[in-house]
Amino acid sequence: MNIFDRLMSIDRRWVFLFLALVCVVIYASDISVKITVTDEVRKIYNFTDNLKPGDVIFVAIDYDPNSLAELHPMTYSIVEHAWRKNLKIIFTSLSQNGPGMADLAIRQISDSLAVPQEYNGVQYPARTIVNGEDYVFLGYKPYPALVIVGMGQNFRIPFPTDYYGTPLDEHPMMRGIQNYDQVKCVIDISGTSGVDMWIAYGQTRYNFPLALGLTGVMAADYYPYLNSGQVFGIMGGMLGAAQYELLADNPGRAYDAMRVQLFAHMVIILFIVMGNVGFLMTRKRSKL
Amino acid sequence: MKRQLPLSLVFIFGVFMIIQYFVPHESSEWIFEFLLDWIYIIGIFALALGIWSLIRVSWDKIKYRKDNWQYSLVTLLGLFAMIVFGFDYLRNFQTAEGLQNFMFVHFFDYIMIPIQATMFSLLAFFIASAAYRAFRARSILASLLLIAALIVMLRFNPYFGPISPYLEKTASWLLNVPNLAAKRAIVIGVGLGIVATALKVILGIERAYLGKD
Amino acid sequence: MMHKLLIVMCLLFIAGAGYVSAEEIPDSLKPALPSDITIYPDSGGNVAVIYWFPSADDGAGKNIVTGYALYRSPSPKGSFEVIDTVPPGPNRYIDFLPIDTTVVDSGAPFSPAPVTEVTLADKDNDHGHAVIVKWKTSADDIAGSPSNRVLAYNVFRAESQSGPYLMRGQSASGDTQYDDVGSKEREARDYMPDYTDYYYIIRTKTIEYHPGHKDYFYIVRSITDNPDNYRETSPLQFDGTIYTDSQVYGPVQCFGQWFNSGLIPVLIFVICFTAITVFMIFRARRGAELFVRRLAGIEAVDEAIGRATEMGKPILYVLGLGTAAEIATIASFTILGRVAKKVAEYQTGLIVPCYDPIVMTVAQETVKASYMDAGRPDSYDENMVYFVTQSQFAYVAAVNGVMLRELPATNIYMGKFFAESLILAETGALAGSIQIAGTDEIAQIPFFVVACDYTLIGEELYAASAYLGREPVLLGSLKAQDYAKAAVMIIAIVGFITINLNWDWFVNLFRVAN
Amino acid sequence: MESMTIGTFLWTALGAFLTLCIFSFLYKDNPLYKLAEHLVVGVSAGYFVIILWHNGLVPNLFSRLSDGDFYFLWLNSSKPWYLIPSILGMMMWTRFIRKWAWVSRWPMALYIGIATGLAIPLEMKNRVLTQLDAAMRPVDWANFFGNGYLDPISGYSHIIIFFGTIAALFYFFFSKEHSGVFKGVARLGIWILMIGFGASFGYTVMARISLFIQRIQVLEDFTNVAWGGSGAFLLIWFITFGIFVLLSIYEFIKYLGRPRNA
Repeated sequence: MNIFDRLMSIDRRWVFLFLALVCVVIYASDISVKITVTDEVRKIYNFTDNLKPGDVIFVAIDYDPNSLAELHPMTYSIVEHAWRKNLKIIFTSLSQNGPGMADLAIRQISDSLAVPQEYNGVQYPARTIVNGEDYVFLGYKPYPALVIVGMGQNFRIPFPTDYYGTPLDEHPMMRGIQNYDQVKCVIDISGTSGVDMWIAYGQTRYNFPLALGLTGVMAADYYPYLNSGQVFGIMGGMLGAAQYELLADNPGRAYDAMRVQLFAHMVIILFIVMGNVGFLMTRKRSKL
Repeated sequence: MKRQLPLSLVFIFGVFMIIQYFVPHESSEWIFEFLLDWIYIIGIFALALGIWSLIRVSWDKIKYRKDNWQYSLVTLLGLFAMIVFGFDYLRNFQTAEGLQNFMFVHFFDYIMIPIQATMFSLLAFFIASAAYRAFRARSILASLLLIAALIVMLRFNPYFGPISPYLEKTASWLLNVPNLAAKRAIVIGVGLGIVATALKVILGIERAYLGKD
Repeated sequence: MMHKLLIVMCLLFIAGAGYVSAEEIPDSLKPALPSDITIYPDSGGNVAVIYWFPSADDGAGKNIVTGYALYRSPSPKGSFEVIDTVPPGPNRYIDFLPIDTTVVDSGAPFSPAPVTEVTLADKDNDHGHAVIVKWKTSADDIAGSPSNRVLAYNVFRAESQSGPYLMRGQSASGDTQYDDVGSKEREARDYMPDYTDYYYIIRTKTIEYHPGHKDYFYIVRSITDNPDNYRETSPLQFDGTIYTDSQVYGPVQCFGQWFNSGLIPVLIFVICFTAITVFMIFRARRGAELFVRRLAGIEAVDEAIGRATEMGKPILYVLGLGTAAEIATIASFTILGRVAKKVAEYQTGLIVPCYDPIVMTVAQETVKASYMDAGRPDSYDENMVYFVTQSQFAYVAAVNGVMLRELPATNIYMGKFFAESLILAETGALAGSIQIAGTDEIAQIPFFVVACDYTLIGEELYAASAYLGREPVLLGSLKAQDYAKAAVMIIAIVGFITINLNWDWFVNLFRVAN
Repeated sequence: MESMTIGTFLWTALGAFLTLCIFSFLYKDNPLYKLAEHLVVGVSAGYFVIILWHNGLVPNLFSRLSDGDFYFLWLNSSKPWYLIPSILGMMMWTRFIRKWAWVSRWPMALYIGIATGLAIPLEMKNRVLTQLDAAMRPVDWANFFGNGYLDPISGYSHIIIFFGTIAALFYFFFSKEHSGVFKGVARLGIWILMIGFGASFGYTVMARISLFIQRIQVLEDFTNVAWGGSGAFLLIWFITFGIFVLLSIYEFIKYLGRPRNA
């Protein structure tokens, strides 16, 4: 039973034990791990990073609680990054049971801004986020296609008042903001086919820069829009969120989960390679 | 009577359902919904047979002290406990109060969900052992399977994935071209297989399900 | 001894936990809100029309709603003053807006060109209750440019020329069609009876206001006889923007069609397929020699079953998670019949844990028939085929237990399988049994191919029963299935060639509407 | 961690205990796994009886017949035709009596007849015609070479998809021996199938691992609550995990003491 035969026929229970140990140990420890970043995520980060303080971006939190696990890390990392750069954000939530969740997420992110933080070597002071100056939450209206087209002419048409009922003109931030032309980019984070509405009724008609945050399963279908230029960046699933968190030097839940995934994945690939090395060597030996 | 009538029943209802598919009119839709209700209600009544079989098999194990009989006791206790809680301690059968019964809800949340979620999570281990055991370059076919799986796995690996754009492009090509061709061929093949088998049943050629007397 | 200790401890655990804490849920008495409230301007914007459907507690349920109170205010946060209270039941209230007539009309205000060439038609190939409205967009609609002043089109429908026009829906600027679909249920809200006249008006909406007009906000409150027991809606916006109505179009009637012409290709395929099958079965009955090539996959399955029965250890047959209505499960019954016949001949054990009660009943019939064919009706034991449970992973847990305790010689998985396919296959491999699998669930085939010794891919599952049976009639239907596949391949090739020479008449023959 | 009542904590401990029972199956079949397995089989079977009664039978059958009364066997109810499925359902129960068991074939024949009749046109349209229509699409000659390396939406990929489908279909063809040129086509067909299966297997690996991570998180929350809680919490936590520690020590000793033939 030389080394290769042993390699080839490890008892599967060792495989289970090793995989379980790796996952638990990595989960418990907080070793930082290098996740290489793809350029479709880097483009989104660079775009928001190069904006000047006071610029306005549009974040559409168009998903509902059941795809929250994969998409919340994206929302949290983008919005925190934007607010740290003193950008102003207009939020909407065009999915039926999304507004409550979106409202809660906005408040949680603004609380996390109250603590001074240091990202990528730059010290950011604590900030209190004020509704009306730093963000406006427009809330939900049915007929997403109509809402997107309406906002193309004027945000006040589909949303005369924001989610909390105050008319838009009472918000200092909204002075001079008519429609997408005054907004630097739109970032649509969605788990449903609502994305197609943003592409068909929004980007193709008013061609503002559009970036997408999608669940892992959907991401593959929207890569063609990346090559055709309709979309300038895509974050796909937990991997995309972890890459953005890494770029923003703000490791959160996605990055945590990615660490364990990475090592567990390595273990599986390692076992495949070992099995094959053992197999090829024994086959070569038996052929001699 | 015992075989002729069931066969003719299958034929009549089978042909009717085929014709009904092409008639969008409201009345055919109403009959279609009504027949689906039949299937649903027959299915519920049949559950009694299933529960009876579960009880009988467990009871046989307990009575004849077959090995692991004590666990059949746990099965029966679990079954009757849920039924008692589900009818709100057998107090009312009409309204669905039982579904909010404290013990019923807690049994569901703290017994069924953890066990089912953990059984599902065993897949993480079994994928690893299956990959280790079966991904051997035994033959050309096996090595094709191995290479394709490795490329796609590396693509979604957080570290190796984005190393070179070629890996990402190859993986998405594999997923969108050969995978699509294979899927399309199998779907067409399965479609024809389903129609052929269904036709055999309706024409009475396939009688295995009726058994013999 | 260990078992008893565990069971007692576990039961104490549950009883203790249950006894300790329990709490009640309070019940809310407030009346339900009216539903589907729609507000839109009329007669040039001087009037607001509000209509709604009665609240769930109006005339039914708790039946405590005694009416609806309407409040209006120029701004959502402003003070709302009562306009009127309205008796219960469906309502269409006209509210005369306080138009500020002091503002002088500074020149003719901009009013958009109305929509033209409106065509109305019953939706074809449906069960009725639907009308397709098409129109040519208004001259002022420059879809896609931010300076476009036309925002949307509202579709209004009435049952008489002058009758009350209710808003049916809206579509964005640039769109030219709206499908007005109603419900076929008589007691439903938007019940749209067939064979009745309908008249339509298409309204072009803009974003500017007549001088003196502006938006208002309404609150509708369900009130009861006790003044502080009510529930009110959040402020609903009424947009008083300028609009122009098209002329009245109609009448149009909708009705259901008796034949869905869009499905003709399906009908042709089904008829041809049946014809081929019947023809091949007659040829087979008359003894024609039907050639079917050796199918390595299926024959390997047959040998494996044979070898397993000789080893004396029981065979585990899993019919999958499909119900008896799934064709994959029906095909699996036939294979079960063949396996049971062999098992009866060799007197080895057979274990068939079932997921669905009807599948269990049919499987019992099939196994009993096979035992009779093998001439051993007495050795058929009712408990061989038994019901486990109808929840996916509890079933898998039980089957895994059987695999490791009975250590069957062969595990056969035939039928519909989902995520649990790999758990079963890997546990079987753990138990060291030969594994044979066959499913038409495309997502699970890779797992079976990787983890099992023999796998029937997709349609091989359906061919297996006919191929192993070798009866002429079954072979006939197998040949028919094969010829149909040949026909599909030829059509695909011809279609591919013609479409690339852009003659799309051939491909359109096979295009199915909905 | 918000403070948790002892009762809820007991229930969480039960959930964690059963989770570990199922994980113990990975080592080998043991009494704890048998306990969890039989418990969940019984509980889930009972659960389905209740669900099908409250959400299935009551709304679909009893409420429809409720306006008739028992003495007229509900014939005077507003929808008497709902008696037919219930009679058919009861005919299924004849299986309890061996002599009358053949009566149950009628409802079964009805059940299978309706299902198969429904399947023929539906599957012909959904599977065969839809895929046939998707296969017959014009090649995008303009973008034939796509953007350089392996572009899935390029012209040549579309051709590969089409001929791959035909080859894979031919692999399943029964009436023609795989000889001569057909051998090549069939071989190409099985290659395409194998690459497709490999790709879709690789695609699901990542998703499965996160399932296991969720279970670790549940156990971690359980531990945090235990350590944060009072003595009783800690005791229950030790019992839950203690059983498995003892079991694994016991197994490890048995493993060391095993005969040296392995």
